[in-house]
Amino acid sequence: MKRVTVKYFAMFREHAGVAEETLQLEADTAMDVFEQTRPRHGCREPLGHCKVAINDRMVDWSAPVAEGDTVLLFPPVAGG
Amino acid sequence: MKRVTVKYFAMFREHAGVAEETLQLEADTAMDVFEQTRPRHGCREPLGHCKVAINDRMVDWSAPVAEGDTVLLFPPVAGG
Amino acid sequence: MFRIKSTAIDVEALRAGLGNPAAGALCTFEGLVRNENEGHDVLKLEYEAYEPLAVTEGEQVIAEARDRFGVLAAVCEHRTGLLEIGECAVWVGVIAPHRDEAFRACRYVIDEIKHRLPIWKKEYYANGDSGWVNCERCAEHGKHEHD
Amino acid sequence: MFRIKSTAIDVEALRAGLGNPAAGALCTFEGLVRNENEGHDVLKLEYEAYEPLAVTEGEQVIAEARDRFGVLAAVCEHRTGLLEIGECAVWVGVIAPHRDEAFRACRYVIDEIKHRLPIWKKEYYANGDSGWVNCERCAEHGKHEHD
Repeated sequence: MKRVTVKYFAMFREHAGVAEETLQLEADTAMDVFEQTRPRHGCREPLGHCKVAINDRMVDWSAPVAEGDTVLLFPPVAGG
Repeated sequence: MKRVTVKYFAMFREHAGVAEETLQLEADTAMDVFEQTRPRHGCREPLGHCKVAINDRMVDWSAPVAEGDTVLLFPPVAGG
Repeated sequence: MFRIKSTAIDVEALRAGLGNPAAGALCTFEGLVRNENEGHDVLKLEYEAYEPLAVTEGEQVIAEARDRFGVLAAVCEHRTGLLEIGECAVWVGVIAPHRDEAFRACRYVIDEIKHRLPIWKKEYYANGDSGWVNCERCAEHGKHEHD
Repeated sequence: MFRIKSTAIDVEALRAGLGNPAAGALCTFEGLVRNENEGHDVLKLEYEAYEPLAVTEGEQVIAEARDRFGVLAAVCEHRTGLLEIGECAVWVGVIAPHRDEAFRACRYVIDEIKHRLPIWKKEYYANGDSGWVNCERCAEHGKHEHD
Protein backbone atom coordinates (compact mmCIF):
# COMPACT_ATOMS: atom_id res chain seq x y z
CA MET A 1 0.00 0.00 0.00
CA LYS A 2 1.13 3.50 -0.84
CA ARG A 3 0.05 6.84 0.54
CA VAL A 4 -0.97 8.92 -2.51
CA THR A 5 -2.53 12.38 -2.67
CA VAL A 6 -5.09 12.54 -5.48
CA LYS A 7 -6.30 15.86 -6.93
CA TYR A 8 -9.57 16.07 -8.86
CA PHE A 9 -10.44 18.77 -11.38
CA ALA A 10 -13.61 20.18 -12.94
CA MET A 11 -16.29 17.45 -13.26
CA PHE A 12 -14.12 15.00 -11.29
CA ARG A 13 -13.92 17.43 -8.36
CA GLU A 14 -17.67 18.03 -8.45
CA HIS A 15 -18.32 14.29 -8.44
CA ALA A 16 -15.88 13.57 -5.62
CA GLY A 17 -17.07 16.53 -3.59
CA VAL A 18 -13.47 17.37 -2.67
CA ALA A 19 -10.57 18.93 -4.60
CA GLU A 20 -8.05 16.51 -3.16
CA GLU A 21 -7.66 13.65 -0.70
CA THR A 22 -4.90 11.41 0.56
CA LEU A 23 -5.55 7.72 0.08
CA GLN A 24 -3.85 4.38 0.78
CA LEU A 25 -3.79 2.60 -2.59
CA GLU A 26 -2.42 -0.64 -4.03
CA ALA A 27 -1.18 1.24 -7.11
CA ASP A 28 1.91 0.77 -9.27
CA THR A 29 1.02 3.17 -12.08
CA ALA A 30 -0.97 6.33 -12.75
CA MET A 31 -3.56 4.12 -14.44
CA ASP A 32 -3.98 2.09 -11.27
CA VAL A 33 -4.72 5.29 -9.33
CA PHE A 34 -7.27 6.36 -11.94
CA GLU A 35 -9.06 3.01 -11.95
CA GLN A 36 -9.10 2.59 -8.18
CA THR A 37 -10.55 6.08 -7.69
CA ARG A 38 -13.30 5.68 -10.33
CA PRO A 39 -16.04 5.66 -7.69
CA ARG A 40 -14.67 9.01 -6.46
CA HIS A 41 -14.17 10.90 -9.76
CA GLY A 42 -17.01 9.06 -11.49
CA CYS A 43 -15.42 9.14 -14.95
CA ARG A 44 -17.52 7.51 -17.66
CA GLU A 45 -15.05 8.30 -20.41
CA PRO A 46 -12.38 5.99 -21.82
CA LEU A 47 -9.09 6.48 -20.05
CA GLY A 48 -7.53 7.85 -23.24
CA HIS A 49 -9.75 10.94 -23.09
CA CYS A 50 -8.35 11.92 -19.72
CA LYS A 51 -4.87 13.09 -18.73
CA VAL A 52 -2.74 12.60 -15.68
CA ALA A 53 0.16 14.38 -13.98
CA ILE A 54 2.38 13.28 -11.12
CA ASN A 55 3.88 16.00 -8.94
CA ASP A 56 2.96 18.65 -11.52
CA ARG A 57 4.48 16.85 -14.50
CA MET A 58 2.30 15.44 -17.27
CA VAL A 59 2.97 11.70 -17.58
CA ASP A 60 1.76 8.65 -19.45
CA TRP A 61 -0.76 6.36 -17.79
CA SER A 62 1.99 3.77 -17.38
CA ALA A 63 4.14 6.11 -15.25
CA PRO A 64 5.09 4.60 -11.87
CA VAL A 65 3.60 6.00 -8.67
CA ALA A 66 5.76 6.27 -5.55
CA GLU A 67 4.93 6.66 -1.89
CA GLY A 68 3.97 10.26 -1.16
CA ASP A 69 3.30 11.23 -4.79
CA THR A 70 0.57 13.67 -5.77
CA VAL A 71 -1.46 12.37 -8.70
CA LEU A 72 -3.56 14.90 -10.63
CA LEU A 73 -6.52 13.47 -12.54
CA PHE A 74 -7.70 15.64 -15.42
CA PRO A 75 -11.04 15.01 -17.12
CA PRO A 76 -11.26 15.56 -20.89
CA VAL A 77 -10.02 19.08 -21.53
CA ALA A 78 -11.99 21.71 -23.40
CA GLY A 79 -10.13 24.99 -23.52
CA GLY A 80 -10.61 27.76 -26.04
CA MET B 1 -10.13 50.36 -87.77
CA LYS B 2 -11.80 51.09 -84.45
CA ARG B 3 -11.51 54.02 -82.11
CA VAL B 4 -10.58 52.54 -78.70
CA THR B 5 -9.68 54.32 -75.48
CA VAL B 6 -6.91 52.43 -73.67
CA LYS B 7 -6.21 52.96 -69.96
CA TYR B 8 -2.84 52.00 -68.46
CA PHE B 9 -2.22 51.24 -64.81
CA ALA B 10 0.78 51.14 -62.49
CA MET B 11 3.94 50.08 -64.38
CA PHE B 12 2.06 50.25 -67.70
CA ARG B 13 1.12 53.87 -67.06
CA GLU B 14 4.67 54.76 -66.09
CA HIS B 15 6.01 53.14 -69.26
CA ALA B 16 3.44 54.77 -71.53
CA GLY B 17 3.84 58.14 -69.85
CA VAL B 18 0.07 58.66 -69.98
CA ALA B 19 -2.84 57.19 -68.00
CA GLU B 20 -5.02 56.85 -71.09
CA GLU B 21 -5.11 57.57 -74.76
CA THR B 22 -7.53 57.10 -77.63
CA LEU B 23 -6.16 55.07 -80.53
CA GLN B 24 -7.26 53.80 -83.93
CA LEU B 25 -6.63 50.03 -83.83
CA GLU B 26 -7.22 47.02 -86.06
CA ALA B 27 -8.43 45.00 -83.06
CA ASP B 28 -11.14 42.37 -82.74
CA THR B 29 -10.41 41.22 -79.16
CA ALA B 30 -8.98 42.50 -75.90
CA MET B 31 -5.86 40.48 -76.67
CA ASP B 32 -5.41 42.34 -79.95
CA VAL B 33 -5.50 45.64 -78.06
CA PHE B 34 -2.92 44.36 -75.58
CA GLU B 35 -0.54 43.12 -78.26
CA GLN B 36 -0.85 46.19 -80.47
CA THR B 37 -0.13 48.50 -77.56
CA ARG B 38 2.92 46.55 -76.31
CA PRO B 39 5.30 49.35 -77.32
CA ARG B 40 3.19 51.70 -75.20
CA HIS B 41 2.72 49.63 -71.97
CA GLY B 42 6.03 47.80 -72.40
CA CYS B 43 4.82 44.57 -70.80
CA ARG B 44 7.48 41.87 -70.64
CA GLU B 45 5.20 39.39 -68.89
CA PRO B 46 3.18 36.59 -70.48
CA LEU B 47 -0.34 37.75 -71.29
CA GLY B 48 -1.76 35.34 -68.70
CA HIS B 49 -0.18 37.33 -65.87
CA CYS B 50 -2.09 40.45 -66.84
CA LYS B 51 -5.81 41.22 -66.70
CA VAL B 52 -8.15 43.21 -68.86
CA ALA B 53 -11.46 45.00 -68.49
CA ILE B 54 -13.73 46.54 -71.09
CA ASN B 55 -15.93 49.43 -69.99
CA ASP B 56 -15.25 48.62 -66.33
CA ARG B 57 -16.08 44.92 -66.59
CA MET B 58 -13.40 42.26 -66.15
CA VAL B 59 -13.33 40.12 -69.32
CA ASP B 60 -11.37 37.30 -70.91
CA TRP B 61 -8.66 38.13 -73.41
CA SER B 62 -10.90 36.75 -76.16
CA ALA B 63 -13.66 39.30 -75.42
CA PRO B 64 -14.68 41.34 -78.49
CA VAL B 65 -13.83 45.04 -78.70
CA ALA B 66 -16.31 47.46 -80.26
CA GLU B 67 -15.96 50.95 -81.64
CA GLY B 68 -15.78 53.43 -78.77
CA ASP B 69 -14.94 50.87 -76.07
CA THR B 70 -12.63 51.69 -73.19
CA VAL B 71 -10.08 48.90 -72.63
CA LEU B 72 -8.30 48.81 -69.26
CA LEU B 73 -4.93 47.04 -69.24
CA PHE B 74 -3.88 45.78 -65.81
CA PRO B 75 -0.32 44.63 -65.14
CA PRO B 76 0.20 41.67 -62.79
CA VAL B 77 -1.62 42.53 -59.58
CA ALA B 78 0.02 42.52 -56.15
CA GLY B 79 -2.40 43.58 -53.47
CA GLY B 80 -2.13 42.77 -49.81
CA MET C 1 4.37 33.99 -24.49
CA PHE C 2 1.44 32.17 -22.94
CA ARG C 3 -0.62 33.53 -20.07
CA ILE C 4 -3.71 32.58 -18.07
CA LYS C 5 -5.87 35.57 -17.14
CA SER C 6 -8.73 35.86 -14.67
CA THR C 7 -9.68 39.31 -16.02
CA ALA C 8 -10.62 40.55 -19.48
CA ILE C 9 -8.13 39.91 -22.28
CA ASP C 10 -6.86 43.21 -23.68
CA VAL C 11 -6.84 42.44 -27.39
CA GLU C 12 -5.51 45.83 -28.42
CA ALA C 13 -2.57 45.65 -26.04
CA LEU C 14 -1.69 42.15 -27.23
CA ARG C 15 -1.78 43.21 -30.86
CA ALA C 16 0.31 46.33 -30.11
CA GLY C 17 2.88 44.10 -28.44
CA LEU C 18 3.44 42.24 -31.70
CA GLY C 19 4.96 45.17 -33.59
CA ASN C 20 8.03 44.11 -35.60
CA PRO C 21 9.42 45.80 -38.73
CA ALA C 22 10.16 42.40 -40.30
CA ALA C 23 6.54 41.24 -39.98
CA GLY C 24 4.52 41.17 -43.19
CA ALA C 25 1.64 39.16 -41.76
CA LEU C 26 -0.33 39.06 -38.53
CA CYS C 27 -2.87 36.28 -38.06
CA THR C 28 -5.04 36.34 -34.96
CA PHE C 29 -7.66 34.02 -33.56
CA GLU C 30 -10.19 34.82 -30.88
CA GLY C 31 -12.37 32.24 -29.21
CA LEU C 32 -15.60 34.01 -28.27
CA VAL C 33 -18.38 32.93 -25.95
CA ARG C 34 -21.36 32.19 -28.18
CA ASN C 35 -25.01 31.92 -27.25
CA GLU C 36 -25.56 28.34 -28.40
CA ASN C 37 -23.86 24.93 -28.20
CA GLU C 38 -25.24 21.71 -29.63
CA GLY C 39 -28.78 23.01 -29.56
CA HIS C 40 -28.67 24.50 -26.06
CA ASP C 41 -29.14 28.22 -25.37
CA VAL C 42 -26.05 29.24 -23.43
CA LEU C 43 -26.15 32.17 -20.98
CA LYS C 44 -22.54 32.20 -19.84
CA LEU C 45 -19.41 30.08 -19.53
CA GLU C 46 -17.04 29.29 -16.73
CA TYR C 47 -13.43 28.33 -17.44
CA GLU C 48 -11.30 26.47 -14.95
CA ALA C 49 -7.58 25.94 -15.46
CA TYR C 50 -4.91 24.15 -13.52
CA GLU C 51 -2.59 27.06 -13.97
CA PRO C 52 0.86 25.57 -13.22
CA LEU C 53 0.55 22.93 -15.92
CA ALA C 54 -1.57 25.01 -18.29
CA VAL C 55 1.20 27.61 -18.41
CA THR C 56 3.97 25.03 -18.84
CA GLU C 57 2.09 23.27 -21.63
CA GLY C 58 0.99 26.57 -23.21
CA GLU C 59 4.59 27.81 -23.37
CA GLN C 60 5.54 24.50 -24.92
CA VAL C 61 2.90 24.89 -27.64
CA ILE C 62 4.14 28.41 -28.41
CA ALA C 63 7.73 27.15 -28.67
CA GLU C 64 6.63 24.36 -31.01
CA ALA C 65 4.81 26.84 -33.24
CA ARG C 66 7.90 29.04 -33.49
CA ASP C 67 10.15 26.06 -34.27
CA ARG C 68 7.86 24.39 -36.80
CA PHE C 69 6.78 27.43 -38.76
CA GLY C 70 9.67 29.83 -38.22
CA VAL C 71 7.42 32.71 -37.21
CA LEU C 72 8.72 35.89 -35.59
CA ALA C 73 6.50 35.71 -32.51
CA ALA C 74 3.45 33.90 -31.18
CA VAL C 75 1.35 34.93 -28.21
CA CYS C 76 -1.64 33.39 -26.47
CA GLU C 77 -3.79 34.36 -23.52
CA HIS C 78 -6.57 32.21 -22.07
CA ARG C 79 -9.28 33.31 -19.68
CA THR C 80 -10.50 31.69 -16.50
CA GLY C 81 -13.63 32.50 -14.51
CA LEU C 82 -17.12 33.47 -15.61
CA LEU C 83 -17.53 34.88 -19.12
CA GLU C 84 -20.54 36.49 -20.75
CA ILE C 85 -21.72 35.99 -24.35
CA GLY C 86 -19.39 37.80 -26.74
CA GLU C 87 -16.41 37.87 -24.38
CA CYS C 88 -13.00 36.72 -25.55
CA ALA C 89 -12.07 33.38 -23.97
CA VAL C 90 -8.77 32.89 -25.76
CA TRP C 91 -6.61 35.04 -28.02
CA VAL C 92 -3.81 33.89 -30.32
CA GLY C 93 -1.63 36.21 -32.38
CA VAL C 94 1.23 35.26 -34.69
CA ILE C 95 3.51 37.48 -36.77
CA ALA C 96 5.66 36.22 -39.62
CA PRO C 97 7.32 37.59 -42.74
CA HIS C 98 4.66 35.90 -44.92
CA ARG C 99 1.05 34.90 -44.44
CA ASP C 100 1.27 31.16 -44.92
CA GLU C 101 3.41 30.61 -41.81
CA ALA C 102 1.31 33.08 -39.84
CA PHE C 103 -1.94 31.25 -40.63
CA ARG C 104 -0.51 27.78 -40.05
CA ALA C 105 1.19 28.68 -36.77
CA CYS C 106 -1.92 30.45 -35.47
CA ARG C 107 -4.06 27.44 -36.29
CA TYR C 108 -1.52 25.11 -34.71
CA VAL C 109 -1.48 27.08 -31.47
CA ILE C 110 -5.24 27.18 -31.00
CA ASP C 111 -5.67 23.50 -31.95
CA GLU C 112 -3.02 22.36 -29.50
CA ILE C 113 -4.14 24.73 -26.74
CA LYS C 114 -7.63 23.30 -26.97
CA HIS C 115 -6.51 19.69 -26.79
CA ARG C 116 -3.51 19.63 -24.49
CA LEU C 117 -3.96 22.21 -21.74
CA PRO C 118 -5.67 21.34 -18.45
CA ILE C 119 -8.53 23.77 -18.98
CA TRP C 120 -12.21 22.96 -18.61
CA LYS C 121 -15.36 24.77 -19.62
CA LYS C 122 -18.74 24.70 -17.94
CA GLU C 123 -21.79 25.99 -19.75
CA TYR C 124 -24.76 27.57 -18.01
CA TYR C 125 -27.98 27.12 -19.98
CA ALA C 126 -31.14 29.20 -20.32
CA ASN C 127 -33.17 26.34 -18.80
CA GLY C 128 -31.17 26.48 -15.55
CA ASP C 129 -29.00 23.44 -16.26
CA SER C 130 -25.26 23.52 -16.48
CA GLY C 131 -22.74 21.10 -17.90
CA TRP C 132 -19.05 20.51 -18.44
CA VAL C 133 -18.06 20.52 -22.09
CA ASN C 134 -16.07 17.55 -23.32
CA CYS C 135 -13.07 17.91 -25.53
CA GLU C 136 -13.65 17.98 -29.28
CA ARG C 137 -11.69 14.79 -29.88
CA CYS C 138 -13.90 12.97 -27.35
CA ALA C 139 -17.16 14.31 -28.73
CA GLU C 140 -18.12 11.07 -30.47
CA HIS C 141 -18.01 9.15 -27.19
CA GLY C 142 -19.71 11.34 -24.63
CA LYS C 143 -21.80 14.45 -24.55
CA HIS C 144 -22.39 16.89 -21.71
CA GLU C 145 -22.46 15.59 -18.20
CA HIS C 146 -25.37 17.51 -16.82
CA ASP C 147 -25.41 18.05 -13.07
CA MET D 1 -18.14 44.32 -46.80
CA PHE D 2 -15.11 45.33 -48.84
CA ARG D 3 -13.64 48.81 -48.86
CA ILE D 4 -10.67 50.68 -50.32
CA LYS D 5 -9.21 53.30 -47.96
CA SER D 6 -6.73 56.07 -48.62
CA THR D 7 -6.29 56.71 -44.88
CA ALA D 8 -5.23 54.44 -41.99
CA ILE D 9 -7.25 51.27 -41.45
CA ASP D 10 -8.96 51.40 -38.05
CA VAL D 11 -8.43 47.82 -36.88
CA GLU D 12 -10.23 48.28 -33.59
CA ALA D 13 -13.34 49.71 -35.24
CA LEU D 14 -13.42 46.88 -37.77
CA ARG D 15 -13.14 44.27 -35.05
CA ALA D 16 -15.82 45.99 -32.96
CA GLY D 17 -18.12 45.91 -35.98
CA LEU D 18 -17.96 42.10 -36.05
CA GLY D 19 -19.79 41.57 -32.75
CA ASN D 20 -22.37 38.76 -33.00
CA PRO D 21 -23.70 36.60 -30.15
CA ALA D 22 -23.64 33.50 -32.39
CA ALA D 23 -19.92 33.92 -33.15
CA GLY D 24 -17.58 31.48 -31.41
CA ALA D 25 -14.56 32.30 -33.54
CA LEU D 26 -12.97 35.39 -35.01
CA CYS D 27 -10.03 34.98 -37.36
CA THR D 28 -8.25 38.08 -38.59
CA PHE D 29 -5.42 38.68 -41.01
CA GLU D 30 -3.38 41.84 -41.35
CA GLY D 31 -0.96 42.46 -44.16
CA LEU D 32 1.77 44.71 -42.77
CA VAL D 33 4.45 46.72 -44.54
CA ARG D 34 7.74 45.02 -43.76
CA ASN D 35 11.25 46.37 -44.08
CA GLU D 36 12.56 43.80 -46.53
CA ASN D 37 11.53 42.06 -49.74
CA GLU D 38 13.60 39.56 -51.67
CA GLY D 39 16.83 40.87 -50.23
CA HIS D 40 16.07 44.58 -50.65
CA ASP D 41 15.77 47.01 -47.74
CA VAL D 42 12.36 48.60 -48.13
CA LEU D 43 11.65 52.12 -46.80
CA LYS D 44 7.98 52.44 -47.72
CA LEU D 45 5.29 51.14 -50.05
CA GLU D 46 2.82 52.76 -52.37
CA TYR D 47 -0.44 51.03 -53.24
CA GLU D 48 -2.44 51.92 -56.32
CA ALA D 49 -5.93 50.53 -56.91
CA TYR D 50 -8.41 50.87 -59.71
CA GLU D 51 -11.16 51.43 -57.24
CA PRO D 52 -14.34 50.76 -59.26
CA LEU D 53 -13.26 47.24 -60.18
CA ALA D 54 -11.32 46.55 -56.97
CA VAL D 55 -14.50 47.16 -54.98
CA THR D 56 -16.67 45.06 -57.30
CA GLU D 57 -14.22 42.16 -57.21
CA GLY D 58 -13.59 42.55 -53.49
CA GLU D 59 -17.32 42.34 -52.74
CA GLN D 60 -17.47 39.26 -54.94
CA VAL D 61 -14.66 37.58 -52.96
CA ILE D 62 -16.44 38.35 -49.68
CA ALA D 63 -19.68 36.87 -51.03
CA GLU D 64 -17.86 33.73 -52.17
CA ALA D 65 -16.29 33.31 -48.71
CA ARG D 66 -19.71 33.57 -47.06
CA ASP D 67 -21.25 31.08 -49.50
CA ARG D 68 -18.45 28.52 -49.43
CA PHE D 69 -17.72 28.45 -45.72
CA GLY D 70 -21.05 29.51 -44.22
CA VAL D 71 -19.50 32.14 -42.00
CA LEU D 72 -21.53 34.80 -40.19
CA ALA D 73 -19.67 37.78 -41.61
CA ALA D 74 -16.50 38.64 -43.50
CA VAL D 75 -14.96 42.07 -43.84
CA CYS D 76 -11.94 43.40 -45.71
CA GLU D 77 -10.34 46.80 -46.10
CA HIS D 78 -7.38 47.56 -48.36
CA ARG D 79 -5.19 50.66 -48.29
CA THR D 80 -4.03 52.86 -51.11
CA GLY D 81 -1.34 55.54 -51.05
CA LEU D 82 2.01 55.71 -49.29
CA LEU D 83 2.53 53.39 -46.31
CA GLU D 84 5.34 53.30 -43.79
CA ILE D 85 6.97 50.17 -42.32
CA GLY D 86 4.62 48.52 -39.83
CA GLU D 87 1.44 50.04 -41.27
CA CYS D 88 -1.55 47.86 -42.05
CA ALA D 89 -2.01 47.47 -45.82
CA VAL D 90 -4.96 45.08 -45.71
CA TRP D 91 -7.22 43.75 -42.96
CA VAL D 92 -9.50 40.71 -43.15
CA GLY D 93 -11.83 39.62 -40.36
CA VAL D 94 -14.19 36.64 -40.35
CA ILE D 95 -16.60 35.47 -37.65
CA ALA D 96 -18.17 32.02 -37.58
CA PRO D 97 -19.69 29.67 -35.03
CA HIS D 98 -16.54 27.49 -35.12
CA ARG D 99 -12.88 28.11 -35.83
CA ASP D 100 -12.37 25.89 -38.86
CA GLU D 101 -14.70 27.91 -41.10
CA ALA D 102 -13.31 31.17 -39.70
CA PHE D 103 -9.71 30.23 -40.54
CA ARG D 104 -10.53 28.84 -43.97
CA ALA D 105 -12.72 31.77 -45.01
CA CYS D 106 -10.15 34.30 -43.78
CA ARG D 107 -7.42 32.58 -45.75
CA TYR D 108 -9.65 32.39 -48.81
CA VAL D 109 -10.40 36.11 -48.71
CA ILE D 110 -6.79 37.25 -48.45
CA ASP D 111 -5.58 34.78 -51.11
CA GLU D 112 -8.23 35.86 -53.60
CA ILE D 113 -7.86 39.57 -52.78
CA LYS D 114 -4.16 39.36 -53.53
CA HIS D 115 -4.61 37.62 -56.85
CA ARG D 116 -7.77 39.02 -58.35
CA LEU D 117 -8.11 42.69 -57.45
CA PRO D 118 -6.63 45.44 -59.63
CA ILE D 119 -4.23 46.65 -56.95
CA TRP D 120 -0.52 47.26 -57.42
CA LYS D 121 2.33 47.83 -55.03
CA LYS D 122 5.47 49.88 -55.55
CA GLU D 123 8.40 49.47 -53.20
CA TYR D 124 10.83 52.26 -52.37
CA TYR D 125 14.26 50.95 -51.44
CA ALA D 126 17.01 52.20 -49.15
CA ASN D 127 19.36 52.56 -52.15
CA GLY D 128 17.02 55.07 -53.83
CA ASP D 129 15.55 52.63 -56.35
CA SER D 130 11.89 51.79 -56.57
CA GLY D 131 10.04 48.96 -58.21
CA TRP D 132 6.61 47.54 -58.88
CA VAL D 133 6.03 44.21 -57.19
CA ASN D 134 4.81 41.39 -59.38
CA CYS D 135 2.04 39.09 -58.32
CA GLU D 136 2.99 35.98 -56.35
CA ARG D 137 1.73 33.62 -59.03
CA CYS D 138 3.95 35.36 -61.59
CA ALA D 139 7.05 35.38 -59.39
CA GLU D 140 8.73 32.52 -61.22
CA HIS D 141 8.64 34.42 -64.53
CA GLY D 142 9.63 37.96 -63.71
CA LYS D 143 11.07 39.87 -60.80
CA HIS D 144 10.89 43.56 -60.03
CA GLU D 145 10.80 46.00 -62.85
CA HIS D 146 13.20 48.58 -61.56
CA ASP D 147 12.79 52.09 -62.90
